[in-house]
Amino acid sequence: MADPMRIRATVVGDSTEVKVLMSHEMETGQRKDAQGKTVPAWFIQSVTATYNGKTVMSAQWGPAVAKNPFLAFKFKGGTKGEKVQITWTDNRGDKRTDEAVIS
Amino acid sequence: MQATKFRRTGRAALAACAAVAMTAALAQVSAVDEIAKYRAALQDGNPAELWEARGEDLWKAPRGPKNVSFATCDLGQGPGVVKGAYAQLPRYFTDADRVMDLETRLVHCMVTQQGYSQADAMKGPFGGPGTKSDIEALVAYVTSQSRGVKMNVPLAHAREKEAYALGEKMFVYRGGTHDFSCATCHGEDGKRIRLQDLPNLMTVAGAQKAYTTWPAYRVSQGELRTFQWRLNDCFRQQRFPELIFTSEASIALTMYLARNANGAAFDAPAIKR
Amino acid sequence: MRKHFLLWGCVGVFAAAVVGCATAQSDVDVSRQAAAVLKSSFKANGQAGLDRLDQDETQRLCTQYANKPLPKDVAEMIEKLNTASIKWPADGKMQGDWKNGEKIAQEGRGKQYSDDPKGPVGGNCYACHQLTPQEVSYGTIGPSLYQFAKLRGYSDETRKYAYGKIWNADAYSACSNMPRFGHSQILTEQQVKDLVALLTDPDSPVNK
Amino acid sequence: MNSRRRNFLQTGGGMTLLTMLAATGWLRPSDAAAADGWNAAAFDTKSMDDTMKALGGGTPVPSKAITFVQTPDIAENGAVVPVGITSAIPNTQSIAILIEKNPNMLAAMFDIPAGTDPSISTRVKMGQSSNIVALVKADGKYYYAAKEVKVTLGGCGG
Repeated sequence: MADPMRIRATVVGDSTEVKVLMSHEMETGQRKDAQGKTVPAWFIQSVTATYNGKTVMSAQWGPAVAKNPFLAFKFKGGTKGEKVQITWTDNRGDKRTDEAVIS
Repeated sequence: MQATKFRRTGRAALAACAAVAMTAALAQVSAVDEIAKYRAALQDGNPAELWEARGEDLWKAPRGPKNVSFATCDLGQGPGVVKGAYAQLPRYFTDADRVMDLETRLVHCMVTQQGYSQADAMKGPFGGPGTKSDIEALVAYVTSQSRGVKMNVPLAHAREKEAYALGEKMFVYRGGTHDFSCATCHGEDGKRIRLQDLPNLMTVAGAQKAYTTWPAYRVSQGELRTFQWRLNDCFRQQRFPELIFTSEASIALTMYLARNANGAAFDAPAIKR
Repeated sequence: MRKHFLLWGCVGVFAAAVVGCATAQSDVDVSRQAAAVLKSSFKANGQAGLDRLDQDETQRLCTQYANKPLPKDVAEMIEKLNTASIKWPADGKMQGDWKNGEKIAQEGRGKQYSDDPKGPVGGNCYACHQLTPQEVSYGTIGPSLYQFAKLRGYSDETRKYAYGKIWNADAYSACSNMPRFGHSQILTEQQVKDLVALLTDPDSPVNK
Repeated sequence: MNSRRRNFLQTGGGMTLLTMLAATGWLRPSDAAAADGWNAAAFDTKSMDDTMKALGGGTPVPSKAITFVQTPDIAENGAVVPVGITSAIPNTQSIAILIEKNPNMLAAMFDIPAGTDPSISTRVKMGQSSNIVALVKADGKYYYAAKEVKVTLGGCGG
């Protein structure tokens, strides 16, 4: 089970700024371990952010996104006290959803 | 032959060299500036937070054969008190009759309260690709609770003084194939290794700057690294054998450097290259 | 002059002993204890055995005087000791291939417990020195060596100095921060020659 | 990877594409179920042309309305390179980050729904110094801007 994300959602003017940290190895599939064996690719492929059931950001990633990925974006609107929900899915089919209250 | 050729083209070469030297100097200045920008860009969104969150869960959860949490673990400020504890470590603990740094104290609590064997408690002090270290996560959480707190490491007990004096000596101990001591890299102001600035840890200012910014998320490794790890990896690069986790030397050196950092506000977990 | 210095040194040690309270350990005792604690705090790993903590005479003296001025006679003794250890090339040729030298200067691996004992061993010169102007990622623990021979002259003396200094830096400057690459068998004779070439070959980018 | 094969992959239908990727060992069969709609072909391209083909787009045109923010000229470590991209092109639909000299060029693609700022910030890996290309799709057309980022060696090298 993957570790929870750290999500910060803050109202800035008329928008909500979202910053996310995800716990993930993001293995490229090109690295070799100490025994010289290639470590298989293992990386987040899709990220979706929703607010009030509406998608406010969706992304497709390859293994070139850095380990323990960081993502920041902004969407119009967003009310303090309401929630932003983020889901990622990796190439092994692992999935993780977390949410944060807008402050 | 080469010398003649050199003399003939001497004037042109000289001009070219001057130009190259200037370009190199300019490149150097802008390289340092740009790397400062790179570091600044990383500040926003430090993955160390992921370790802090996991560490907080580990701190609060019942664990070990006795199924108890760290709520009874005294880091020096009373059972279960985490706030500001790291800023006053290492210190002498009466119950253990020795000077302990944070890691040593955590291991002590895991053994005496949670019922782990010494060997199990000492397992995996440092994480790697695919292997997570509980100790590192706990250290991330505990240290994060001293953010903004002024370093105030005690030097009252005779054993604390002894550890400090030993650490001071170890810092200049030369050995290994390369004759390195800690002071080789960290004993002068304003030096760099490759492009990395080297703090002079023998000065208060240098120790403050360095000690208060560990643990740190190392972007080169994608791992949170503790001060224990920092010492361990310095010795590896000094071509010494491997520093034993929670050993007396590692505590003494930590004591020397932490005490020298007294007065500065603790500012970690940080993020470094 | 030297006697004078020693005299003051003795007074200093004496004063420290008197000022410190009766139970305080002497400086020498603390040093001895520190060395003993160090030895119990490490474990052998790979090619780095515990013997790496055993100091030779040079390391011992440089540790002893780390926090105080190095007395002139001690410095001379260290330099003499290390000068005697320099192994000059049998064929008299000091200068190898600067291109290999550049690779050795860039290579940071070797002798660490994490390194493959059969893997490359470098000088890691760029960690501490500026060399070619093309490499902007260089350290400043040692002086810049850019235009090393261009400034000193493309002479036998320059090559001999470079060779000797790389082989054993303590022969020229007691308690140098620089490893004794030849003496401590970090680099081979050929590698030292290649580094000499990097510094002294007129074609080397160091001298451009 | 040649473009003929790329075309084949594109037109070959889902099954064929996945089977072929599995055959190259790049994607294990179990990966197929991973993320819905993940554009496997686009993430396996080695050139700008191939990427454009995989995305089903034409030739992108350079645009000064695409800017890099918080993207340094020099990265101390290629393992983590901050990249921020802002598009001032009206009706920006998506922003992609491409790294010219990486083994596979495409690093990430972001869809920008209406109401979301055409501005994203993330961190990528770079194997070596390279151009970073910001590819923007707006009103169905593609635009780009590029920025060179140098990757330095760090530390003791060991």
